[in-house]
Amino acid sequence: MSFDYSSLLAFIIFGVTIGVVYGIVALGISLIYSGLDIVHFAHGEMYMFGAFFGLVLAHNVGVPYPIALIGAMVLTALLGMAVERVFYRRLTRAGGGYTVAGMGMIICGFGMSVALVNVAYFIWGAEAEPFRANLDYIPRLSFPGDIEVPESYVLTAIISVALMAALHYFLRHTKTGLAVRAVAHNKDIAYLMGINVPLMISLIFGLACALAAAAGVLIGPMQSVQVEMGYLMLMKAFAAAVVGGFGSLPGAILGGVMVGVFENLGAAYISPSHKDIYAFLLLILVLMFKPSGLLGVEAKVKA
Amino acid sequence: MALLETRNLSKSFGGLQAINDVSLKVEPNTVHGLIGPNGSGKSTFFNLLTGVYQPDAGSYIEFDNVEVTGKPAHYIAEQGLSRTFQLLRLYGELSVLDNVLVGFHPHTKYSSFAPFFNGAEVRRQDQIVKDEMFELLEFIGLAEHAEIPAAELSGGQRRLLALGRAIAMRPKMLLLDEPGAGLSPVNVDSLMDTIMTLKERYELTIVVVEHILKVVMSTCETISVLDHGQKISEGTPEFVKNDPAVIEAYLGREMADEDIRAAMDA
Amino acid sequence: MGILSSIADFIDGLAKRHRLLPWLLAYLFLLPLPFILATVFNEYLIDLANRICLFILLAVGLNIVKGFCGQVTVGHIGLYAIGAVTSAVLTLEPGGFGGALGFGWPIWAAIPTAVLVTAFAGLIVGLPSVRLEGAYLALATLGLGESVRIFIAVTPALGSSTGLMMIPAPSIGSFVFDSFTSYYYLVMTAAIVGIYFSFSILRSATGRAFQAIREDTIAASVNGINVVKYKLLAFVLSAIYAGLAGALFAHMPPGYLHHNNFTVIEMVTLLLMVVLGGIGNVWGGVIGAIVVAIAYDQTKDLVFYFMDRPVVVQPLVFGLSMVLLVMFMPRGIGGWIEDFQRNRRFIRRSEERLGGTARNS
Amino acid sequence: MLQINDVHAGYGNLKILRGVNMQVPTGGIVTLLGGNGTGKSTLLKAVSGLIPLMEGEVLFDGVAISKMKPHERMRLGLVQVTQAKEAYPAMTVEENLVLGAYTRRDRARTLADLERVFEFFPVLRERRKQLSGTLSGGEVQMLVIGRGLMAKPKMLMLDEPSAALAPKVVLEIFANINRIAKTGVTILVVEQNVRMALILAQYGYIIRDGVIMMEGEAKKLISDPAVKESFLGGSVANTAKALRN
Amino acid sequence: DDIRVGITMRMVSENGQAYGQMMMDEIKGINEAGGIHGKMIKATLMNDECKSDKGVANANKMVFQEKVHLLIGSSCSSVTLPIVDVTAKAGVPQLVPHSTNSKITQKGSEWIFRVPVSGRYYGGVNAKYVGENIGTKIAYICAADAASVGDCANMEKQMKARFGVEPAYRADVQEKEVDFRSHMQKIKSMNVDGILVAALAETMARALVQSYEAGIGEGVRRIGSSSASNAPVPKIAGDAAKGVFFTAAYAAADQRPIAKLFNEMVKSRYGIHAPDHDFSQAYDLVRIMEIALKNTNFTGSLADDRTAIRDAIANVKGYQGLASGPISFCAAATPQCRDGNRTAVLIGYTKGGENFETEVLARVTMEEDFGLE
Ligand SMILES: Nc1ncnc2c1ncn2[C@@H]1O[C@H](COP(=O)(O)OP(=O)(O)OP(=O)(O)O)[C@@H](O)[C@H]1O
Ligand SMILES: Nc1ncnc2c1ncn2[C@@H]1O[C@H](COP(=O)(O)OP(=O)(O)OP(=O)(O)O)[C@@H](O)[C@H]1O
Ligand SMILES: [Mg+2]
Ligand SMILES: [Mg+2]
Repeated sequence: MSFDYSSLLAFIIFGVTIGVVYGIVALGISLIYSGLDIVHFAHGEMYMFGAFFGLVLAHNVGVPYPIALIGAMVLTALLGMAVERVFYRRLTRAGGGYTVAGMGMIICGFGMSVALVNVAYFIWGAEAEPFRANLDYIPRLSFPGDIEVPESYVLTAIISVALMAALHYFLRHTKTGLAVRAVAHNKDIAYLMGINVPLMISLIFGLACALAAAAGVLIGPMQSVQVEMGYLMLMKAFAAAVVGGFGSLPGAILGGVMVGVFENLGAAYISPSHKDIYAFLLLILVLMFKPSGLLGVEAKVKA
Repeated sequence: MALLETRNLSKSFGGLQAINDVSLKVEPNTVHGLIGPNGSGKSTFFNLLTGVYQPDAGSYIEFDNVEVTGKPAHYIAEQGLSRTFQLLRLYGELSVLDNVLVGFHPHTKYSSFAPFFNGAEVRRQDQIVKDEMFELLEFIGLAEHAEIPAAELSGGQRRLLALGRAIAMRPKMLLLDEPGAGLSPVNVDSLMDTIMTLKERYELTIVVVEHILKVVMSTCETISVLDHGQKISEGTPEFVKNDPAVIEAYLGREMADEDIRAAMDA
Repeated sequence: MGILSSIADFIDGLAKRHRLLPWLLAYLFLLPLPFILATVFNEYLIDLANRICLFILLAVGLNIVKGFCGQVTVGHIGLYAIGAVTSAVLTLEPGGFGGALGFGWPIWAAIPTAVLVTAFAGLIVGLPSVRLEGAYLALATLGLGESVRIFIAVTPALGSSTGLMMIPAPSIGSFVFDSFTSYYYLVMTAAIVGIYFSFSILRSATGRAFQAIREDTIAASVNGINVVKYKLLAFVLSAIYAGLAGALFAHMPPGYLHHNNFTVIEMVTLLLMVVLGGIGNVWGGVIGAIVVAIAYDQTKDLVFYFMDRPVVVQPLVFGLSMVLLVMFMPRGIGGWIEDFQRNRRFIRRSEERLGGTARNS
Repeated sequence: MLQINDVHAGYGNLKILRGVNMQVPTGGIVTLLGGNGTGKSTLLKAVSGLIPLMEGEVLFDGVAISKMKPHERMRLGLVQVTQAKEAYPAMTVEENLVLGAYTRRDRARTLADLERVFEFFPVLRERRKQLSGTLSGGEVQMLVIGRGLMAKPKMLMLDEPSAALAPKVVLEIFANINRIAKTGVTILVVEQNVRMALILAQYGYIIRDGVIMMEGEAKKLISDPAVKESFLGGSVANTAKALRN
Repeated sequence: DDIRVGITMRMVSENGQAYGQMMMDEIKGINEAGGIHGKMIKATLMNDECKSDKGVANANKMVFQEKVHLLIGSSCSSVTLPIVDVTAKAGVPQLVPHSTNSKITQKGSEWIFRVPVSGRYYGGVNAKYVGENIGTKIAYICAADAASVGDCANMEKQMKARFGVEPAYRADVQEKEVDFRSHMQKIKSMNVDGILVAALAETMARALVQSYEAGIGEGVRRIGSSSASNAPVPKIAGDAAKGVFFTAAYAAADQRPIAKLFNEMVKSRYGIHAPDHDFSQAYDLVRIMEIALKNTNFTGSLADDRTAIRDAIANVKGYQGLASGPISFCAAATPQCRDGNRTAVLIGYTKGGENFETEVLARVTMEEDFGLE
């Protein structure tokens, strides 16, 4: 059988469309990491809660899809801030780094993830819920070779790119963005600079959770919404964030797209049952050759 | 025969040439000073010697007649080259005694798997080493605090411990990076005593980086001066302090109080 | 406190006279445990004790790499899986009932082989640590651990979704370790020996090298410690523990393995044990394993009725207690022990000093 | 400008400061001296709000600030430069400096101030795109002082600005501090370099074990034999001698 | 003195909680009606999270600590498989509510009784129907959970045996795969007669939706594995569920009065639109247990009582409840004796969504030895 270029193109397109979603979740993870020096293991649950908030808004309240998207982002941001304020604040105050406190953060994140899943389970039950969105106003994309990209994917790509651009502008070109980065490294000094540190921390968390929620609402119509949806997304987003380089925002997107394409190609040409391994494989490969990720900066401290 | 010799030692970080073609010899059983403006590359020089950084191509470092260019840090340490850090880098959670025991590591006689197969031997040897290290702690005056974690020591005691850990390696040569920084004037004086005693008691060769001129001027036989990564002067303290290049780059003019006040107001 | 310190003094005294004596005493003390449990309570608790022993092995092993050497690994459970699956596959009969791969080896050859294979896998899991730190290392090892699990889950030869079944129980001659009580002696011995070795390592130059790397890698290398070698060594040592625990788990009746025994949740439970017990403290891992396993078991049938709906609260309690634990007891139970020991040492030291000066004067 | 009344403070249960009284007049330069571990840095932290007061009060510009958050005090114009080595290692020199001006809204003036800092410390201009984690010790010291200046402070508290600096730079730093003071900024400086500090300052305090042991005109202190005995035993004073010999 | 019954199930899943609750409710009903020979049934419910180690621990706890007379569980094949050995060794009768893996009864335990239809029967029914009514060019999408792997393998084996055909396309995907677009893209160009999607409910629903999104027309029939009967499939797949058919052990479209009553009961008590076969099996299980317990002579010795209960269950013959066919057990420890229900119904969705509708296409009873070669 001769090599089929049009299906290769199809696999790449599929990879990219799902990859941007990994990218926006990774963006949030990366933001929290660069902002607070913690790897947030409960971020998958923020994504899940975001999806459910969107679902409730769209189905039970009955608002249009775009409003549901924004509403879910706001609600999840509030949830994230509350979680951070009540639970994580104590730990981050004790110091970042990956010594005892850092390990604590990993466990705390996992614990929070388990707790949140069960809270969600209590509210919404374990059964998956369909998320039907009316997206008729978005065009369907057709590519040569009989490849069709449904409207939900088109919308996802557009919104993801817009979100990334907005965030990038915020962090690189506003003073608040600079302050956010300052808080990351040393909270004492940030205080002395006159930065309202607690507020910045909440802001970082809120932003990151809003991004996750956006991903959840965007992906809802494609994959339905379920309490356990967070874990798999978390793994992919971690891989994306690391591949792109923790703390680098364009990196998160690049990483997301790479993970998406890589796993789709692997599933198509090697073996579909090993699909989840490909993301990790990519992660480990990249780390071995460029430990700080593709676009990450190496902040080596002087000896 | 020089104990340590570098030839054409260079190191650049990105576009910055931190060390540029430095050739230097340190004679055995001397105290050798290394001074220079901030950022002139003194700490980098130490980092290159001890294998913390890898030098650029074309560099050559020889220690005790063995070429150690680009060798890993632990290998160089095993050859008998020991150092302290500008920021100390103590093992905060380990006890004072354990800190010096880690310093002794290169001389451990049993293999790293021995605790599995030969526990008795491990314990016997450790006991001997512990006694020896206890003596060392007595010498630097920390024996009383042997059991407490290093992080609980006061600033001055930490500097002593850093020194102790470096000596525990039974080195042939000791590199001290700003041992006096942040010490109050009284403590600086006792530091100078310690350096001289070390040299005598352990027959050490010492290279010391220090901005407190008193320390280098009164303990060193030879002083080398770095500026922008290059060696600009070398010689006896007497020679160096009168070298116009050194005065220009580093020392500045010697001034009376009134002159200083005038300079400040200018 | 008074009783505690007199017990501690007593043990110290024993240890001075003969190094192994306290261990032998502990072993003797634990020998009749199954009979006590079975008569006073019930047989099930022996099963629980067996599982606790496996957790102890795992936690103590994890403590070597995490607590002593400071390398954040989230892939330990993958090593456990490798140990278990290797030993199982080696002992299963070829073409046996489950349809999985089988080599029909004798168990006593399979277990050491599985431990060796796991040690080698530990080396591989440890490789990222050469270049990575902190969060990156955590994620890389998480990736490796999950990959192991997924690989098992999709490979029919390794059981895939139906699992490996009817893995034989160990036997010596005609004596088969297939009851709770007989298996207890196997795993309890393994756990005690494991704890003992963990102490031996910690108190040797090897252990100090691990700790130095944990505290400051650059300083350690300058102190003549081959950082790469010791990091890998820590991973290999902890893999040996994981491999042994895995193999013992595989052969423990009913001899069944399934990939979902090795998920991230299990990994986190392990981390929880180590942290609850106190990171970097050998007894910490032991205590953590005991406390978590018992707590988990006791809350199992906690079902609340909310508006006539049964709600299983255990997972929620489990998650929240993890969060609260880290928040309010970051140094774990081991932290208390350390403080206690430090105080005792301090008191003794000042007594000695006072005694010394008294003699001099 | 700054008035410290009977301040007690410390870490956790550990009390370090036990009733400190001090005044810094507007536009003046005051120095705080003392041996290692006597509580100098602790006092500065208590004033800037990084640690809470146990007793006593602090007035800044006539306002009681004891209960304020650090960033609120900073907005009043009270800026602290901590004991060296505390720049943001993963940010460039320039970003560090811009951060110093975080509370300010006047962009044009901020840029002008950036230029001014570069004039004070030309090395920083050379290194403006370098990550500050890779600077040498002295360079970091200059960076953090420069960053303090960027906030346009009414009062600047400096913790050992000359530590670990080359002799020639020490004078530069002090001269710069003096120039900064001339622009109307009140200065409180903690130092180990006693001689230079007393030449620079108008008034000095000497702290020991958490209480002010001695105070007076700098000119008087410099020639006070008691001070000489406890401090002038080493450092710069003797450097001069060592060089002359 | 009570009759102690232990139940271990996956509680946090699909309807897991509702099955468990229904069992508890039914047992309560028995107790309220006077119990068994005046004895009350004391049931303990534990969550095994569908994990074998937890399931085994639960089983041990119930057997040795709670000292149950009878064990019910688990709902996951991978948990039931090891528990079979636990109950076999301890001598405790075990009733399986809905694990279909054929190996469960092949282990040869005297103590195991399976209420649901064993997976080995489903493949045959499916294959026969597909080959005769749809075509033999079939694409397979098989998820990696225990049930679906079995369903796929059985179907493939039977297609080969009956029609001599291999799969036209086969993809083994992960248990919780979310993105099937590349497979659908490939299948689209192949002109297959049908697509078998063997996966758990949510996964299957996603695959069905994405098959339409990829542009595979209605002409290609979609075949589900047994979990297609779970409500999430029509609910999530929506219109894409229409036309999907599958084999199961109970049809909500069953016209028998008992089935209609049951549907109403489930709807009013648990708010579920139409019960799937997991519900009916859980219900049947309690009834079978009740029959067996009533036929047991309790002596007061735990071991004897357990044996007596086992023998009483083995004596259950021709039970006609909700199940697709009569359930009979016998004494031998063979699959022939212990796979009680041998009748599979072929069901098709006629409408998707929350208020989905189904129709019964066929009902087939297999030989005892079928699928055992
Ligand atoms: N890892 C690194 N990456 C980039 N630049 C570096 C690195 N380490 C040092 N430098 C640069 O090299 C130059 C020399 O630094 P070094 O620390 O050796 O100076 P030093 O002489 O020890 O100064 P000081 O007396 O202030 O300690 C400095 O300009 C510094 O910024
Ligand atoms: N974070 C802390 N926790 C507990 N004790 C501390 C802490 N920081 C400082 N100390 C203790 O407080 C005392 C005073 O410390 P401080 O830093 O104020 O000294 P200093 O006068 O600035 O000394 P130096 O000249 O060495 O900088 C010391 O004994 C020190 O050990
Ligand atoms: Mg230096
Ligand atoms: Mg200080």
